[in-house]
Amino acid sequence: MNAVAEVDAGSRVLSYAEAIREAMALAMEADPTVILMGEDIGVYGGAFQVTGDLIDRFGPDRVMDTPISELGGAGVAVGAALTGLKPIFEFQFSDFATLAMEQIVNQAAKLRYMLGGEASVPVVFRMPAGSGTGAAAQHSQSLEAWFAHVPGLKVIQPSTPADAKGMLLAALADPDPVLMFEHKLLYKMRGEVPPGHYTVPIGKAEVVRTGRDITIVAGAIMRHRAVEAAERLAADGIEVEVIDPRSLRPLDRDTILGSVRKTGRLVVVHEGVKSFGVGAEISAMVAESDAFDFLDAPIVRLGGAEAPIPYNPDLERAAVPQTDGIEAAVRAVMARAV
Amino acid sequence: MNAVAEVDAGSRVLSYAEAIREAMALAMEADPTVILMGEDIGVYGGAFQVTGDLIDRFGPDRVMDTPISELGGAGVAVGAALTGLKPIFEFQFSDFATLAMEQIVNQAAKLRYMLGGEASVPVVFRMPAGSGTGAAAQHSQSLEAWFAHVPGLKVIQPSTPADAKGMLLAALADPDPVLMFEHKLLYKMRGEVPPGHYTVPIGKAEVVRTGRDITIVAGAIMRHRAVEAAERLAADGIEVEVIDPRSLRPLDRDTILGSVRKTGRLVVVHEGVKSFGVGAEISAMVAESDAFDFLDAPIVRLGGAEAPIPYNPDLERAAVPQTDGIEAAVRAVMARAV
Amino acid sequence: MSQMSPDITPAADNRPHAIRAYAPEVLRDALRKMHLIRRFEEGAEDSYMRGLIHGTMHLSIGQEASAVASCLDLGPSDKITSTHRGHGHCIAKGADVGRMFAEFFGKETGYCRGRGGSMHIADIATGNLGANGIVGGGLPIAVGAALTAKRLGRPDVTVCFFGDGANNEGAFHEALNMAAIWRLPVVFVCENNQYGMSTSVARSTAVPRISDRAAAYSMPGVTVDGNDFSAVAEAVGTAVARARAGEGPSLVENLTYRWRGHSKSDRNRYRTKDEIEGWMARDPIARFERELIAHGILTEAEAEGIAAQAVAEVEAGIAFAKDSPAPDVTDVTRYVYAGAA
Amino acid sequence: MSQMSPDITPAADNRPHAIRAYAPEVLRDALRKMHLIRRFEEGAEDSYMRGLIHGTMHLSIGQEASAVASCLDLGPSDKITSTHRGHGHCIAKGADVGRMFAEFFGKETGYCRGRGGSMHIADIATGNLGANGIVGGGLPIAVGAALTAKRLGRPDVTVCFFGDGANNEGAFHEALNMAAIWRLPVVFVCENNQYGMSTSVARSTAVPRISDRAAAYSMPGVTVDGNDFSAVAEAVGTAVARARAGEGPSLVENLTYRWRGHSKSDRNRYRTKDEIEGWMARDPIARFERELIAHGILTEAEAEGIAAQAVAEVEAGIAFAKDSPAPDVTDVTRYVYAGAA
Ligand SMILES: Cc1ncc(C[n+]2csc(CCOP(=O)(O)OP(=O)(O)O)c2C)c(N)n1
Ligand SMILES: Cc1ncc(C[n+]2csc(CCOP(=O)(O)OP(=O)(O)O)c2C)c(N)n1
Ligand SMILES: [Mg+2]
Ligand SMILES: [Mg+2]
Repeated sequence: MNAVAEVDAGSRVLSYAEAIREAMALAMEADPTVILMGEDIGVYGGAFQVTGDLIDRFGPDRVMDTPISELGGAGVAVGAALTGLKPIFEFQFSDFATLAMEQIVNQAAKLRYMLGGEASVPVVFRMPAGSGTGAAAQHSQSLEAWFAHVPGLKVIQPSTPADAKGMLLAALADPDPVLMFEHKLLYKMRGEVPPGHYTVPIGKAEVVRTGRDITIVAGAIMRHRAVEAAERLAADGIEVEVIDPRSLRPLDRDTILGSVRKTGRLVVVHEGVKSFGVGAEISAMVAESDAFDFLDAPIVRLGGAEAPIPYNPDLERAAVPQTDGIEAAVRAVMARAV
Repeated sequence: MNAVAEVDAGSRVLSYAEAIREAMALAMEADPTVILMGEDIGVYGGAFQVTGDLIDRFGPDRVMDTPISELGGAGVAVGAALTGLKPIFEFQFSDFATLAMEQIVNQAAKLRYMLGGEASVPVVFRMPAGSGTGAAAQHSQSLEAWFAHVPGLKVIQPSTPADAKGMLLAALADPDPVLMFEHKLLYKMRGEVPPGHYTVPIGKAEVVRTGRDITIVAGAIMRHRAVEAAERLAADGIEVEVIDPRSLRPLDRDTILGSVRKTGRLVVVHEGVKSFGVGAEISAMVAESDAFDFLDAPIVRLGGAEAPIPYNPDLERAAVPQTDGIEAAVRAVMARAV
Repeated sequence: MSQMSPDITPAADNRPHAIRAYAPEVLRDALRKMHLIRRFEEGAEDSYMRGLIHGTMHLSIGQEASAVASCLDLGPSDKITSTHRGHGHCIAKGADVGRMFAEFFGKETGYCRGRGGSMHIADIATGNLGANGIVGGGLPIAVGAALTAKRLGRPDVTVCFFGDGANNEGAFHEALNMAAIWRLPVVFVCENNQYGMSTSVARSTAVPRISDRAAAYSMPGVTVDGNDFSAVAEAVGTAVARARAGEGPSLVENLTYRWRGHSKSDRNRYRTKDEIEGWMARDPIARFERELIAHGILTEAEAEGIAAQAVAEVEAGIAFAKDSPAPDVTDVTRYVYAGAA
Repeated sequence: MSQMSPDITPAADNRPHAIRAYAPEVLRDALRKMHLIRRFEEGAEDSYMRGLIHGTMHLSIGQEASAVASCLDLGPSDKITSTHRGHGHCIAKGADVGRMFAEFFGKETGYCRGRGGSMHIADIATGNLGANGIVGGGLPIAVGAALTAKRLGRPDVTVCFFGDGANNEGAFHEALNMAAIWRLPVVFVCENNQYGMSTSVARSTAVPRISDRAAAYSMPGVTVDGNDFSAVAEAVGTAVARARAGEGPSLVENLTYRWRGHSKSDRNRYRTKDEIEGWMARDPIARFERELIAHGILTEAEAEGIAAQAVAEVEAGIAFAKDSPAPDVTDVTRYVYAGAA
């Protein structure tokens, strides 16, 4: 197993979807207990073409099309994980995990604890999430905050192809249930991906860009918008530190607090609904830490509007943070006298 | 309809469960479209004896025992609400709402919006929640933060018999879907309850106890522990303001911020898991408001342990905030120099 | 097999059930709706290609008989619940194609004020409680609507459309069971178009006919040729009458086929060209039209007139939608709550 | 009705199936387990009254034949999934009553280290994947365990216990369908004790026999007298053999009755005294014991010895549990994760 830094000699440019597929293929080659389950992941290749041609390589016994039975399907994956397989279960849209909360939250997350440590449930749930595709309210949610609230689960949210591959491989090596949130708009995003097997650790944030003036914490698609905003702000001499949490449970406390201690200002950005969302935890974590004393301004959150995701594309864009809004929020926070 | 203050002349002492039952009976008498649905709410009287004898008074057509089909049952309630009934659907334990998230979150919460305002879903979901009964991990969760994260839902959490009655009547008068979280340990708690019909508004916190030194925001069972801690602290001259939010979505921003502006210190207490819980939102709301400037200390949250609820009673108690812990947290925050 | 409806004429009358049982103007109107659905969806497809519609959509071209015949006995106070493939149901229940296009174009004049789009198309006024983006999501909602009718003593019936794929959702099981134990006035209409996305019924469903599952709920279950207007009208009509008479729910399975891919992003890898062409040869509209002409309900010229009218209506609808205003972006949180929030 | 198992002896042998098919020591051990379950649950009830156990518990007194006979053909690598009413299953699959009591007493020596209690009693070592606090929760998990066996080419079979009430959960439908389409080695054993909590099967379930629902998944379904050890052994044994032979899943419905209330807080308003007494007269243990004695498998004295041994084992188990250490409260977040978190 290589650390990501060492192998980028042989990196190729892959899409986020291709990077996930490569991770799955590597895992399946190395470990016969890894199976894929989900709706239309076989000959269809998955709704977002993530499994792609894996059925041709590994056959229908290991790339299993399930009936449209999310609760049962997730439960079969849990039972299989409990008894010796390592299933990767794809929800076609993470919205449909609303049908399987019982198995994810009451069973997968709790079995080990309820059984006093006598069992593990090494299942990975893949969760295509987010808006921006015109699919409206029932196909566009960002529900990661729910799962991050559940002890027993791990929740990751890679935002680059390289992280997607490395974190999925880390999830597969992990004995606990892991949910991987994949923003649908990222699937076609391309980036350098190291070849071969490597892992990106779960629970470690990435400092995407260093800066002394203000910290933005932003994952998934928002990381990219935050970097864009940071570049615009740099032109005006505002140096933004951008942190991609990558993992929500566990959350990398140290990296975030360290940055806030340095910059004294924090903006948290995510696509999920603002209230009771991921940003609330990040803000509260800072506000109860010793970094509190370093804060020079209120902690600002940008999150999804307090509304379901609308169909109309202009409304849809207005419902989640965009680069302009991030830029404006940073300027407003910077405008505060210390 | 009377305001609660005017009618307490005729108040009687009722248990929280009885107060809810009284609200349901009043609503059913006044409005033939109100029906009750749930598992074993008929002759059994409900797992916590909340519906009690209502079946004798209103018959099985209006007090409907459902099969053990939470998803379908909740969906039937949604469909009935969409077409002219006002169902009160009891989940036997709120944990089982994990089976019905689809109907609650994708349908009830979003139908009005998805239909451009052309429909309403006036359904009430009753959610017995919380630990302390030795029922272990799958029967003891406090999942209110999930629902508070969902636009389209309203989430209330009364902590006294009078509020339980008045807020349930408010929920029934509300055209939107409302989830009422009822802590199981409160069912037998007794208190003054005004007779007749009155409502306690959704979205209005209660200042349970005024104090100048520090604010505790604590709802449900934690309100009572917070008051107990406050009384102990008062003996040492620490004057605690205790606020019961009563409603989580919408949250009464003004009352909480006003108190923090006054006291400069905030402890938030809830039973649900600490991280990504209700306290995160309350803390973050304060940290991004102008009350931030009034803060003299970090905002401290006390929440459930990062674990499923264990069966062993000592472990179970250790898994959620108790009065001692609240007291200690307040002392620690007070110990901070300004 | 489909049961006899109570209004049969003497055995000597060998004409199809629908021809016998319905007035000519009802049948002509049904044909009109079938044409309108076809043209509407072609228009939507074309608008999508031209960038006027975004997101995705699920076309029901090839399934028009199922939609229209299933709604034939429903009045305006009867309800339907629809699916992600719901344009046909919406038109069958009486919606206006202009407001439908406006919805797809994301306009304020759309049925959902541009908030819902194709997957949430609804028309509460005509009793269409809405398409649903969640497979199986409408099943318990339909049972709830039927509960309302029964509780309030109304004669309304709810027709619940769902796909073959939806029959493996737990919601199907729970909904049918509750409808049966409470004898509710609901008709479950399974539009079995052979596939749930890429997954054939044979690979997803442990029973050869979905109507076989009706027995698990002690309700009548029939499978009919869903491209045969009359067969659907007879089977669903019988079930609607039964529901209206207080005799409880039924399950009707309409065997049909979608000519297009599952959605706009389907590469059609799981079906053969032969299979698709075989089904296209069994066009339900052409078949019904021939039938009406053969039985003297319609002349060739009238048929052409109906088809032309559908084209015109769709054109006018698209024009209306194009000219309609878009929602104000500052309204993004409007319509979330009916009460204060 | 139950099918014949492959190992039938000539027709002239009119003895019950179990007597014919199993060695005397197997049958005596089964009787021993039935006694042990009864005494264990009485001991648990008594401990609860005396405040040694808190929370709630669901006793299966009266259902012992179903638990023991259903596990008769299972070896240690075969799996079961159990229910909230799972003490009998746990003992039937081979658990130690001392560690079970320790669990109920919340002790570190319990099967779940005191974290699970009655509703989560499990014994991974003997293949019991656990009781479940969620009605129907174990159904898909059992299918997953069967998938593991099939995928890894192991001969293991999973027996999935569930109640009559659970049969109306969507999970039932989804699990049985998947087991059937994938021909997995799983046997669904419905313990129909006539009620889900207070709700009778007639009021909750739209079909007279739950086994009738097997047809909706093209699997064999049989209903047997669940208080008749031999009938259960034959029906489940046949199904286990079928599963092991790669022929797929089956559904067996054991008609039985719980003598006690649903849980410790049941006021028993929905059942008559007569009904309860009628079922108590059909005690599955007494009946099996009589049968064994009648067929010369057991003497009266041996029967008494088995019963006395159960009493002693339960007493020793309670003593062990009492003497065991409680978990350390600082360990409250231990065992949440296997890896670092
Ligand atoms: C709960 C849920 N699971 C999966 C999907 C994705 N999906 C949309 S339509 C569809 C196929 C549905 O098949 P069927 O019910 O037969 O309807 P058809 O598309 O054939 O009309 C799938 C899998 C969804 N929308 N909702
Ligand atoms: C999903 C879910 N719904 C409801 C309950 C509450 N509950 C526990 S046991 C039970 C009755 C179960 O009936 P059945 O399946 O027949 O099992 P039995 O208790 O009769 O053994 C109910 C309603 C639960 N634990 N889980
Ligand atoms: Mg289909
Ligand atoms: Mg039962």
